[in-house]
Amino acid sequence: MKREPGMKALPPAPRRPLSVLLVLLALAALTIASFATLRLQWQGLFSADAAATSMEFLRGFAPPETAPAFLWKVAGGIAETLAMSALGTGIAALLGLALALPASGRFGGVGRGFIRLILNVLRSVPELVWAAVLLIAAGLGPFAGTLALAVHTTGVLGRLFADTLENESPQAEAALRINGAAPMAAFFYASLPQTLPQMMSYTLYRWENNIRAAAILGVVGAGGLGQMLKYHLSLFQMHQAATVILAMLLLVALVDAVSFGLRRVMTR
Amino acid sequence: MSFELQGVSVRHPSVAAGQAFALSDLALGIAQGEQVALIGPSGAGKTTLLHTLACALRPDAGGLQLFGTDPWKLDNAARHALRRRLFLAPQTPPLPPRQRVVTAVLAGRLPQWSLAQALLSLVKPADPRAAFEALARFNLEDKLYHRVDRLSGGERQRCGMARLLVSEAAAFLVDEPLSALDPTLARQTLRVLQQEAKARQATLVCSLHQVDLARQHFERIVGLRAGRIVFDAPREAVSDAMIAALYQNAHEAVPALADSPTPAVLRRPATRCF
Amino acid sequence: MSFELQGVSVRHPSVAAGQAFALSDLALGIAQGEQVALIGPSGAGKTTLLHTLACALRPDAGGLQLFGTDPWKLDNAARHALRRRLFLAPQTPPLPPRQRVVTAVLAGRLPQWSLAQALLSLVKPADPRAAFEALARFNLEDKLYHRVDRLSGGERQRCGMARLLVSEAAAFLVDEPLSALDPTLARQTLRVLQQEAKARQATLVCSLHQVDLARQHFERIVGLRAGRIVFDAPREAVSDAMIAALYQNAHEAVPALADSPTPAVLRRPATRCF
Amino acid sequence: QQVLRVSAIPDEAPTELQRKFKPLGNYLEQKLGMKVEFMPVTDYAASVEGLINNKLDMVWFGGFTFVQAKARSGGKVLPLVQREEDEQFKSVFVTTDKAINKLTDLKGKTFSFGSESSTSGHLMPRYFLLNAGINPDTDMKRVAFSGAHDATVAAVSGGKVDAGAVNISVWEKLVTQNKVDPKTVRVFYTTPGYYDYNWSVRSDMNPALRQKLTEAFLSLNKNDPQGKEILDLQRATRFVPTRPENYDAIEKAARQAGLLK
Amino acid sequence: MPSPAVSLPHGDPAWRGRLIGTLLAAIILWPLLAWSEFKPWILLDEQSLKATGRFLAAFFPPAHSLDFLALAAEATWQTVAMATAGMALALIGAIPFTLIVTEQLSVSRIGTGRIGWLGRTVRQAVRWLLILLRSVPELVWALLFVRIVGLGPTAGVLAIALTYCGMLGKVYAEILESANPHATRSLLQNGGSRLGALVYGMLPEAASELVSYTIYRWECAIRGSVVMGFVGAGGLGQRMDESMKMLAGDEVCTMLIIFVLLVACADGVSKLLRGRLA
Ligand SMILES: Nc1ncnc2c1ncn2[C@@H]1O[C@H](COP(=O)(O)OP(=O)(O)OP(=O)(O)O)[C@@H](O)[C@H]1O
Ligand SMILES: Nc1ncnc2c1ncn2[C@@H]1O[C@H](COP(=O)(O)OP(=O)(O)OP(=O)(O)O)[C@@H](O)[C@H]1O
Ligand SMILES: [Mg+2]
Ligand SMILES: [Mg+2]
Repeated sequence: MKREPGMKALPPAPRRPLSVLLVLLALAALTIASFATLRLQWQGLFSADAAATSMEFLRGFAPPETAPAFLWKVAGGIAETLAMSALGTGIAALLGLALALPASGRFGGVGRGFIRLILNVLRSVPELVWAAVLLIAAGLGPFAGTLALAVHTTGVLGRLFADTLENESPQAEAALRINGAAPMAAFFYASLPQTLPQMMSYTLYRWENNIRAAAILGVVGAGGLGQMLKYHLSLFQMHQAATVILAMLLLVALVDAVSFGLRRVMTR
Repeated sequence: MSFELQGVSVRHPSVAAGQAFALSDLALGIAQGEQVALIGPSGAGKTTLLHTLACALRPDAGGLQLFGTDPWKLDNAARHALRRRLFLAPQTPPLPPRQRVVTAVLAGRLPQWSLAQALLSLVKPADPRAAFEALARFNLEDKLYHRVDRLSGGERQRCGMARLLVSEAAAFLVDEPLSALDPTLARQTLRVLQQEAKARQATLVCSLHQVDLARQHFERIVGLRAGRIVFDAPREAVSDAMIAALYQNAHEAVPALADSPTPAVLRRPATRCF
Repeated sequence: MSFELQGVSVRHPSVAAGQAFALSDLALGIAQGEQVALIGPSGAGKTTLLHTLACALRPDAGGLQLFGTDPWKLDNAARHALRRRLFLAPQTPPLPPRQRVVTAVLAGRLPQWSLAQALLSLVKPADPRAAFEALARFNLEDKLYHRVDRLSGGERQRCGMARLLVSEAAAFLVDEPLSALDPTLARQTLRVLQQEAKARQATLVCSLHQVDLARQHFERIVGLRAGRIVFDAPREAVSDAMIAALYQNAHEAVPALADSPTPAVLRRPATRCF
Repeated sequence: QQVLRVSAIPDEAPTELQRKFKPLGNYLEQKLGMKVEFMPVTDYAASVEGLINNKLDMVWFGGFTFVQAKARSGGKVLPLVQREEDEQFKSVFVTTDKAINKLTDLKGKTFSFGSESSTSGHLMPRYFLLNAGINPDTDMKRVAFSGAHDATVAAVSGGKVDAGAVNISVWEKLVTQNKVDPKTVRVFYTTPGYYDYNWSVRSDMNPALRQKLTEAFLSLNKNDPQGKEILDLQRATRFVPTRPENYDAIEKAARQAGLLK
Repeated sequence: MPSPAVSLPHGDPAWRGRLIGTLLAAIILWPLLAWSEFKPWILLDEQSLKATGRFLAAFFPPAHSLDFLALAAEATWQTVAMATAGMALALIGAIPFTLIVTEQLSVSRIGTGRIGWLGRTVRQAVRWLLILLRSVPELVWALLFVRIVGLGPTAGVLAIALTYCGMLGKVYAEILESANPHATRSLLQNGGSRLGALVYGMLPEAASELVSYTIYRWECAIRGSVVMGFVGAGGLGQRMDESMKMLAGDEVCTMLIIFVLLVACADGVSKLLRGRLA
């Protein structure tokens, strides 16, 4: 039976909400205002000697220092960096997950607001300030560095995890809860497996960041690659700095590969 | 009585007040241990009704009694405790991809488990034998340790049914359990559901599109159309004409409706999307 | 010939080499404009076969010809261009939640659109009338501007079919299009699909669990079981016994199989999950 | 050239530096007849790179940073003037630990320097430690770089570092401002004097301008109100001319300590 | 009712892997704890608590002299402007890189699960470029840009743009990969173009996550102090570092409050956009 749909009036399209448009316009205005007020000077970038200057700068790094004694020091730095960053990030991931549950509104709006405020404060306080506070609380050494990383990263991961949980489609968890499962159990059986790859990726990405974290670790005398880099760059010892940068690059690539591999295993 | 509805009207949370109800003014009573088939055209409100029975949707009006109490008069904790006695198997089983069949099935036990048990079972399945036996009743035992996103459509649906079997509910609300199954398997699955309900003295409410199966296997049939109960009768009383009427008008006679614009078309949904 | 398979064997990418094929040694030819029903028990490989025909799975062995060329001998771009002439409607409608119906339907036009058109259509639907008319053929025109996650199961399925209607493919591969539809609507939907295929001279391959519908509406029926073609015959030649045999053994006779342990159970899947 | 771009190593807060610089900048604008702009940085290395890459014209360097700039530019940096005090600058070693009374007591202790590029907070203390037979990298339990003299004092007085090395002028400032209790935190070693801070320019600067700059600094005088304000802010009695050779000792120390290669 | 005819396959095939994984993790954890001298109890030491308390007491009351507030307000705008400009430039680079790297959008992957050699090579190259961009420390970028464009905000904005381009590109790609691929895959299988599949299949799923992350990065750019301070570009982060080094607790406190307010603002925008856009 053939119907004549053309006879039927096409319903008018619903109006779009203005708020999104307004926010987008505001963001565009902010961007334009930013560029306008900063008085950026691009001519330096496109001038003829920019390329020559950068080449000269880069050439300063070659060749990287390869004296065995120095390589040993770098190896020590790698170990220390890995230990601090892995432990700091691991602690932060656990705490962040614990805080993300209330922060994603699972225990009501008040809890959400309060925990989000705490998370905001945790990550608004820069690592350097945490380092100073923890230097006083825990003394010099990698422990203070680890904690400084952990505290700041908790704020970051807590927020990212909470957003991920809020963005996730809730059907699977709702199905379990309708059948009477406790909220936490339903979370572990439905939402967590759905969001785990994303959370894993954020955690590993923060780990990368923490590997590079430099300033804080120097302040608490924790050493590691970041501190070595700052030291050698400050003293214009470019060859040594080059070795440290290469080591960092390797570590970051390693974490990137781990992230890639885990994601493969988990999402394929 | 397992379920008792009086003048229940339901609107989905996203639908603005003042718009049409998905279910209007429903009256229905289902005794404990009864087996009821729910039939009706697509969009009639079958899923909505099952969700209402499962306390997953709050009626906007009318009285709902569940095992003799009004769940929406209880506090949250008590209502949630009540939900343990129900099992709702949704139309498309929302299983997290990458979960394994054994975990997905054992999730039916969650209401009975403590959090520690639940977590432990994620690491090492608590009772793989129960999951295995439940799956075996649907010929799916060989997929026990497979990932759910690597199952075929019918296998996934049976996985959802197996979850029902391991649960300890006293009322099963099953939404189109046979949609992705072949005829033989559909019959087998329905038989298992009915046997299980009978064995535990559980109530079974099952929405179906297979009218013949509904009429063969269920004593009582409820016909739903446009949010209202059209008939609610023992199977002997359901005639072919009633069935034809239930499904007929909504679609076949549309050209007739088309002349008078349906209000639904004029209604603007309050959706926000791109 | 639209499709021509010779000795095709297929394994899903996640399945380790050496394990059983999901389709083994299939031979099948489907002429342009032909309409074929694909039936078989759950897990038989219907979805897998449709994916293979749509170049969405690469055969591990055998020759596949699509409109006279072997797609897997072409380079990526050419093969992708070939895919535009096919439309695969998956078993569960692939609709992102929160998308609006009109957008989801018009996505069927994507292969024909330039990027600019596609982006523009997100802001202001390019051809809402086309979507409206496609939906109207499934009685869904009043949901044009609704969000897809607020549709009922059957409505969502019809939304997926409407996408097929707006596409410009020359071959429709439809995976269980009727699973969530009531009998009347199922018949109507099938009719629309067949009319549309006929009108465009398009090939239609449709997997179904409704054997009666398949036998009523399709000239040619292919029976699939355990990854093999059991029969491929005009409908007159398909007897009830053949149908019974197709569905029978796999499930009903399980107790008989039980004595000899099936290899599938002993096989450990190489899955990695939590 | 219309603008004289000036900066300073951030051994104090750049805001503080900016405050200190304001009257001096006005004074120089008067004397030179050109605009003077102060560009604060938070990293020592940036001021060095800025000067030798022609992005800055005059910088307030420490002794060590001057030596670095000279080495990195191939000798194209000239010191103009310095405070009288900078001819005999000193560092102090402070501690709260009663058991620490001389440099050799620092073996196996934790210790904090200031910034890596600081003369008085790192280079000279390290040099004198090495002379006393203590290699901070191997003989001490742990070495930190607090980044600033004030922070070093805070770490020591908080009891979280056994000892630290600071610039004598910052130490005296903190004591007079009562920011630190000299009874709990005490100085146990004061280094011999060395040449420190100076105002440096590139050697290719217009000689007339250079001449004018030098004269402007030298003519600052505690007797007139403007001069007094400037000199007080700079914590100087007066400015005196200086020469590159004054810093040869620092350069030698830096090479010995392995900080300059 | 047929009782389960076949016997339960003995043992969970994943169990051994999990056990080994746990053991390995425990074995790795030990040296980590040792190297980082993990002794949390010293935090509870009475003297430490007292010292921390004294230190934190200096944070109150927050600095609120007019001079300082004016300075802070100027620094705040500078910060916001630099962060916004840096992010805008970073996005210009990050978006195309994301599209290249995301495997779910690969056409050659359909049907085989493997990506063609050309795709693989290009992807790998871009991945390395992204690694390079984000693992070269900010200090090195800063040193380079001081040479090229001199001190001031230009160098800071450029350094943000380059580093953040690397981070955004990577994380965006991972977000897209984590989204439910069903809709995207279906569009691609029916002959849709990569970008079509992206906007019609992926973005509706992933837009909210992308917005969350972008806003978070913007926050980071606001806090980022290393480069800003280095090139003398000013801004809140730099002021905060200075005040911290000088132990001016009250100033630190005021700036922390500004940070928290800015971050809360960003959170609000993020929530609004996520609710509406997706
Ligand atoms: N989440 C929702 N928000 C708003 N409206 C909804 C929602 N879900 C369903 N509806 C609408 O409510 C009505 C009843 O839907 P319901 O899902 O109960 O139908 P159904 O009988 O289960 O149909 P089907 O057989 O197609 O599954 C339909 O018109 C549908 O569009
Ligand atoms: N992604 C996958 N990875 C591995 N195995 C799969 C995958 N999808 C399906 N299979 C397996 O391949 C076989 C055939 O599956 P297919 O989906 O083709 O069945 P079907 O005939 O469509 O069944 P149904 O009617 O239940 O949809 C089944 O045994 C199934 O478990
Ligand atoms: Mg339904
Ligand atoms: Mg299928």
